Amino acid sequence: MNFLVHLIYLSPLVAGVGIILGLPARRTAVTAAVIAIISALIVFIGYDRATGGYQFASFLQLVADWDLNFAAGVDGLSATLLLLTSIVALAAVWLAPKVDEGEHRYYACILLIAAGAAGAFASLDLFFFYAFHELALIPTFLMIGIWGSGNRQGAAWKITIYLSIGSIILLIGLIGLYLLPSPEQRTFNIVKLQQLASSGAFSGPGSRSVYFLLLLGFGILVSLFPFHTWAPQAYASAPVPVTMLHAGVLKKFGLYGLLRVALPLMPEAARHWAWLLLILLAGNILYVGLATISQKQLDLTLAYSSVMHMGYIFLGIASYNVIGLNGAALLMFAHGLSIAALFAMCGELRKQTGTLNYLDLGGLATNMPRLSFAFGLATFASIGLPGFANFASELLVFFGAFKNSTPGAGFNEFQIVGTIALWGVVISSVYMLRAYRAIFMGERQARWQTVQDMPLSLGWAVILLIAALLVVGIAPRTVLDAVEPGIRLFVK
Amino acid sequence: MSPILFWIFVAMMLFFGGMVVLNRNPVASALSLVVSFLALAALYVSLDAYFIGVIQILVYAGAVMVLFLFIIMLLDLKAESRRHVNFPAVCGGFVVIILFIKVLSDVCYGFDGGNAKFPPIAQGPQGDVWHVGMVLFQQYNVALQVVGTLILVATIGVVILSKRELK
Amino acid sequence: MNLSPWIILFAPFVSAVVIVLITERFKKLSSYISVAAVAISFVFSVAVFFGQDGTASFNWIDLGTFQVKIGYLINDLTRLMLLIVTGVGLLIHIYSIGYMADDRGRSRYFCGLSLFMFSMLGIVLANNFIMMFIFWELVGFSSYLLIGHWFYRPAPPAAANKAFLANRLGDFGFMLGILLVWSASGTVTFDELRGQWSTLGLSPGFMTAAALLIFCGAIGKSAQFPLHVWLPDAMEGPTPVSALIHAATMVAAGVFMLVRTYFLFEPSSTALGVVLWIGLITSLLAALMATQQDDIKRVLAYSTLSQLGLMIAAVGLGAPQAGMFHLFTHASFKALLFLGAGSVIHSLHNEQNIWQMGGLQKKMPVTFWTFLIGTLALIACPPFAGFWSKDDILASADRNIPAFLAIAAVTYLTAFYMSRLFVVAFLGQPRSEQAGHAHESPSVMTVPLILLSIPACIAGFPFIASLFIKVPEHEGSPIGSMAVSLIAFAAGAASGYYLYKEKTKDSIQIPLFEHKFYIDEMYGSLIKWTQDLLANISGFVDRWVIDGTVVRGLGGITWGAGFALRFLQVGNLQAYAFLFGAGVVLLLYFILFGTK
Amino acid sequence: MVTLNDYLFASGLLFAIGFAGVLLRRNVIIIFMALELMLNAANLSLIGFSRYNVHDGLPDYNGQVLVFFIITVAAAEVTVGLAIIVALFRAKQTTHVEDMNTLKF
Amino acid sequence: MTFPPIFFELFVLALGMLILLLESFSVKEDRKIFAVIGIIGLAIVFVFLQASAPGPSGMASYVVDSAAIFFKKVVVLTTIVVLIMSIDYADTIRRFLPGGSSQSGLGEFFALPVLTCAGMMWMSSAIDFILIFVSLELVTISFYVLVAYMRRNAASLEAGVKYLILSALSTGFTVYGITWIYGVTRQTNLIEIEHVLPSIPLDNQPGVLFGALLVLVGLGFKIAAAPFQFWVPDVYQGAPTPITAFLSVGSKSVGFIVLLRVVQAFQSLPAVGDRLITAVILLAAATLLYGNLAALPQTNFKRLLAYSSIGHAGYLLMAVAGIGALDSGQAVVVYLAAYLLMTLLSFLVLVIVSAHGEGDDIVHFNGLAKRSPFLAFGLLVAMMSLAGVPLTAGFLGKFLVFKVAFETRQFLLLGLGIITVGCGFYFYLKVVKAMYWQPPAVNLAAIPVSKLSLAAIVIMVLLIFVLGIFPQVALGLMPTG
Repeated sequence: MNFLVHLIYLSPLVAGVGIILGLPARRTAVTAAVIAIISALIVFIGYDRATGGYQFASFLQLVADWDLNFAAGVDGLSATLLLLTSIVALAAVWLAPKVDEGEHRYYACILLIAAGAAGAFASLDLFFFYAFHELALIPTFLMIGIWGSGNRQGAAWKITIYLSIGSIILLIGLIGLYLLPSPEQRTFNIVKLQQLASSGAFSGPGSRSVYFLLLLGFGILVSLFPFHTWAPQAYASAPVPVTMLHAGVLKKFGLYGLLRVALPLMPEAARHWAWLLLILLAGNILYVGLATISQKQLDLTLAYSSVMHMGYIFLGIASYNVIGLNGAALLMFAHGLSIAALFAMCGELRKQTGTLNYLDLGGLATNMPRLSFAFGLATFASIGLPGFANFASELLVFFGAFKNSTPGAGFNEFQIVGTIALWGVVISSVYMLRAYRAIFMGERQARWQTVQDMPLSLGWAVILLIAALLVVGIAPRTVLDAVEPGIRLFVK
Repeated sequence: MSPILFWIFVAMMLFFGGMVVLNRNPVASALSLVVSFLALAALYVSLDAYFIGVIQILVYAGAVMVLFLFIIMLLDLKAESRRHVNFPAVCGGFVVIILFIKVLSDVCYGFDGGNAKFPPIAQGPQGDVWHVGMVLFQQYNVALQVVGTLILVATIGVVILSKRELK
Repeated sequence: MNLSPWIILFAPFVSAVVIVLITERFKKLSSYISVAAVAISFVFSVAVFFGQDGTASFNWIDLGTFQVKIGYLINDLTRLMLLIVTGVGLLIHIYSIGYMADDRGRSRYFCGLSLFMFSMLGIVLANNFIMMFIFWELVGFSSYLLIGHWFYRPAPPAAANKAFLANRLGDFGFMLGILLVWSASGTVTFDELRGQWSTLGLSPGFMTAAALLIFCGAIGKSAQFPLHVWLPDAMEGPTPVSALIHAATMVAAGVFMLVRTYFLFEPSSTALGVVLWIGLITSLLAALMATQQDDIKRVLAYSTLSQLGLMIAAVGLGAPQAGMFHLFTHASFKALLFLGAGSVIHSLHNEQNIWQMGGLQKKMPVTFWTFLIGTLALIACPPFAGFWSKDDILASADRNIPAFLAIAAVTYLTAFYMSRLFVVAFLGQPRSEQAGHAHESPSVMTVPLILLSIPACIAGFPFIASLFIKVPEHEGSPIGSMAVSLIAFAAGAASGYYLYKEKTKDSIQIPLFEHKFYIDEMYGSLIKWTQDLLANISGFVDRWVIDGTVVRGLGGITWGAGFALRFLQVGNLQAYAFLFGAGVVLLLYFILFGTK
Repeated sequence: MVTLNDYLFASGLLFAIGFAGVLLRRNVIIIFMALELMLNAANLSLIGFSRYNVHDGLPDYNGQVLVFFIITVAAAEVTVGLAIIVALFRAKQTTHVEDMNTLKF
Repeated sequence: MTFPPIFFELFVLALGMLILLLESFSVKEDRKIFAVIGIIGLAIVFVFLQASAPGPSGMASYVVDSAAIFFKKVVVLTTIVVLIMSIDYADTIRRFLPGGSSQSGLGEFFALPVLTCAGMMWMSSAIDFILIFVSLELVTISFYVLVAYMRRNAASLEAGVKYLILSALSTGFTVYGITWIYGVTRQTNLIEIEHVLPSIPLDNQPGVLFGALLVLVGLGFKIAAAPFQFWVPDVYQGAPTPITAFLSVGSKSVGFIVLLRVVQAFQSLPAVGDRLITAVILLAAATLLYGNLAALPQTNFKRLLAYSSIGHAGYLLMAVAGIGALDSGQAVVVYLAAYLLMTLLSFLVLVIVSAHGEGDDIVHFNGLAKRSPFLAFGLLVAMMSLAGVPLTAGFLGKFLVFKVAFETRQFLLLGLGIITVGCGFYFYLKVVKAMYWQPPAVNLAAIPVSKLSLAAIVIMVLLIFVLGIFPQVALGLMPTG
């Protein structure tokens, strides 16, 4: 069964290469995505929640004296994220528009991005964990530059340089992490690393600075305030599939890294830096939230909102208890789906109307009932309406933040930030509702008479995403029961 | 060798070395270079390095200088017309050089035993040509082969670079 | 275990899902499905009403130390609410079939209704705070849907947003309160909390804070001052919606929640005081505003506000039962009034201005009479339902003179503006040609009116009411309070009648009331000067400072450095030689003499 | 009494003079001569050292061998170098360094 | 079967002479044959090198350790690729040579690299300053000739002169440095020096340090370390492109092996060794910054590669500075292997494109992805690897270098590394941008690629990925230590 895990990232990878070498683009891509999602589903369902731990694991030793392996395997968290990846990837490939020139390159790039994300989530080895993620960098650069919209070149440059710097910082941090234990203990194997952690190999004096590097590196990749400015422009002008994959999946890599590497290995350092993280994430929620309100265009609004919502996940991580961390994990999943759906439909709107400016649009629901219905669902999902996974996870995040307090006492920093985050829910409903109303409701301008409803291909993709959201939202245990044991392992 | 001679030769060497740099007429420079090298050869001899001294005279004064002069004639370079002197450059150059000399002197005079007398050497049966030859052909055989290659390459290079019409 | 609560809860949900997924295209079918669902819920509610107490739940989220439960809690309160919600709901569903007969979005509408019933019943059944909060939010969502039903008009979407945001504001406090309660007690289940809360030995300040934050939820949902502004605008929705959600059930949820969690307020007199005065202020303001409105539905809306204020005040007075009693009666007659108004508007082709009506007595008798009953019930005319419940509230305030006077004033004003409404809208001559051609509505609409007027008449009599609710028997002098309320009622009704008899236009002009004390305007500028300003500032900072200056600046500096460095590469051989030598010397100096 | 330091310092000065020539003269051929001066300066101190590092009554001949090689290499270098200069002169009619700055930045 | 190791050089030497002889006796054969002969011969040498194992050489000045063998392989490979390029470049050469026949001067152009290769091989085994000096000069002098080879091309000659003068200058410093080391230690053999050093009197430490620094300067010139790198951009731009590639890979790598040996030798005396390390760190910092920053505004691809080769010298120096760490040598080796692949690959593509295009500016690569996707992809891979994208060889190199730097606590260099890597992404992707974003220039004609070059490109692309994905292959190149 272990090959299934490899299938999840190898099928897009191989398909991507194959497409470059000249296989029929779309058919291959869809096939690969379907294979990936099926195997991801099997892995997710087949993951034995009772025993927990890493399953479907397989190791291929590469360098003995570094203990560097090509290792893949899943625990609940990565199984969830792999599922997310393959869902979004399928959706992205499915709704990819007709490309007149360089179709092969287009699909290959999508697949490579997906493969990069999946590989990073599936990998149990620090080296490849890092390597796979950065694999997606160049395809993103190419796609934004070639098929982007608006100021695409500027956006492509900014995201690429910014992320490359972020990841080099991260790389140095990881190297530091690798060098922390005594020479004979050093290993890239994440499983062994976590066993080492219990023996206190990472509690040395260096651990705090290493954790800081990791926090910085991962933070940049997740657009942690104030390192977030690469995100809005890039997401606004990237082609839809890229935005879906990047905002929905790839961005989660940083958070995944924190949950998988930084927190379990260096709990003491994590608690030590919690205050910093709290301040920054408050910036994400409050400051970026307000900035979102001031946006005048749908794509920018969505992009900013995706930056803002990272704040909640960081809050769950910062609170560092079972509730908060589970909330963070679940929210990664939920946000990935909802933002992907939103961007997908945003792209359709752009195609239909050529503008995303609130002043130009309005009353489109008359022409596009299906789109507006789906968009409404996604909107309310993203502002945390019960029934969608986002609500359950945000709920957990809040409770997690309030867990770190002495009963009946005054507010400590966690509760203050938690309150801010709670206010963020109001903020996000302000801008999302305004956006929805400005675009779909109210009087329809004459020039939108001819706008068509969304095509079926997009429809299916969106249904896939939203259905997943609803299922997990109504029955969160499907995910949480898988994630929880892994988290309980390192949270005392 | 008596210090007087030593200082004379040193003075010659340095003076004509300086002339090489200062003369605006290339021919004059070349000739002062020869003289400077002759003095240098004398210093070698003063250090009991007769073989090297001879080589010095043969190779430099003999071959290299002729080559230089020949080329100068060939291109018939006139005396360098007095162009505007780029003062910042010159000053900078001098600063660099002065500093370099400073470092050098510090190092030299810090050198342990540098002020002691040269240890005496016994006049063995063989001249130093013999000794040099032994070292050269035994220890540094490889180097010798390399130099051979080097000269081959140099020859080809010169042919390629200066032959008027390549076949 | 007892299945019926689950059936009550999920029947409407199923119908909503079915409508969305399958019958969206078949409008009639959808409506029937939805009605059927409510009917089922109603039947089972009756069954539950005669059943016994109970509670059960399952884990929605289970993280070992922390569980979120979905479950039901059945006691007298639940029973009563179930009956009100499903009963009124059923009638209004039926009514809607007629009212929305020729609306394109019928399926959407009924789907919304079912969703609302689901959420509302969820609130009623909830046995813990989190579950209540979940459905609390869902109720807000469905009301958003229904208010915005006519999305292609300019006004409804605005109203919908306003409603949702106001609720979100309330819920912010509500959730915060829940979190505080939980972080203090470690549980969110009502039963456990009722047992522990006062025994936890928490500081009074903390308990007050927690209670008031919880109360914020009620402020938002029950449209209390200062978040009352959304309710009048919500009248942009279809009239049955106004009747169901914004008169009978959803807005009452706040009161219900207060009663449900009364044990949180009991220990803190401060909290109760705040609750009381919020209620009274709302009630007074609303009543005053109502006197100057010309839109029939808005008048009703403001009266709803003030009645809700009374209920809240009742809780604040420490008489939750009285509050519930009024909620119970109010649900029936206010729904009746709205539906009556609805049938008027329906037959006058969406004419809502009362000054365009008049002379409807002959043309729509059923509507006329039922509306009269509703009015009498509302203005506390004995022996109609409203009289009894309002009197209970008044009576429970007999220790608190200011409150007592306030309530009396509200009673007077209510009588005044309702009689104004009734006189202007129904009596006299038709003042427009729609009013001229008005005709009675179809039976599917009139039957609910008749059915609703029955409880409006009789529900108040103690011997009937006590079947449903523990009617508080209050010591002190019921006679006194009764007298006051009678006087207030008589005075109000009389003045209203004589002032507006045979008038064609309003003879009194009080802009302050007409413009709702300019509260909307104030909020407008408040938002403009706080939120929007901050938003624009941070937007600007993000665009031009963080991104424009810092990020680009760093990039630019780097690039500039590179550009400058290139000029070392001047191409002149001697320059290179010089730099070379300089490099050598620097290196030598630094290493030989610089480092030790 | 003449000591090693005197030789070393003399050679150092010669080296400096050569370096000065490289920095100050514009004519490539002269610069090239100056470079020769630098090499010879090195030779001088080499010989000095080899004379100084006496073991069993003989100077250390490695130094002299190195000098031998340096001289040889220098000669070869000169030939090639002059050839290049000639070629350059043929192409651009100049041996001045200012005149060759087409490649820059 | 195995030869005495010295035979490899002799074989290569013989090969070079063979080509010369053929050249002088052949009448009208196509001279490109000679290049092919050279390639085949070198390939044979490579095979034997692969088979050969470290062992005693029987000579004091000449060593055969794994490093030596590795670097010999590197230079042989480089020479092979250079010859391949030269074939594509031959037409350009002819244009700038005064020749009666259309073949004139080609034979030598193919022969000289082979002879140079022999010199580099000697250099990579040399552990005696005399041998080092001589072989270094062999390499240098042949490069004088090669750089200035295109007599009719002023740029080539100018590059030649610049290289000539500056290189001679650096030689002067090197020799003077060797003098001082010899004077203090009485030795020219590195191993001896390592033994003697700890026992030298305190007063002489400045002397030996002085010498070591001057040698460092000379080597720094060869490996293009700032502030001795000024010749690099000009010479790279002026020289014939294959020679540029040869310079930037061949002479740099042998420079590094010598540097490693020297620095290693001086570690035996901490007082000197540590300061030497400090010097290396300074050079590394300057080089990193200069190479990567100055590359940002470049518009000429050849010059860009020049700056990038400076930048990479910086990363390599980082590794050298970490010589205290166990596997710094390994880091250098792996980095050089990666550097060899990606640099040669980019130069190969450059030669092909500029041979069929207008020139070697970045704009001339516009729309290459549409003109000939294969070349574009090759260059894309090269650029990714140069920028250090994971799963390519370049990343592995950077990873090792940073690891070594972190182990030896060089946080200054690591900090600079963050900046420079960012810059690297910028200017390498500028080329990618030109190829993939920009519309092609007027002529959309696909560029023909000779079988040989095609094979070379494919092999190198594959190798880049293999090294990147299976580090053990790269690490196997040279065992730790």
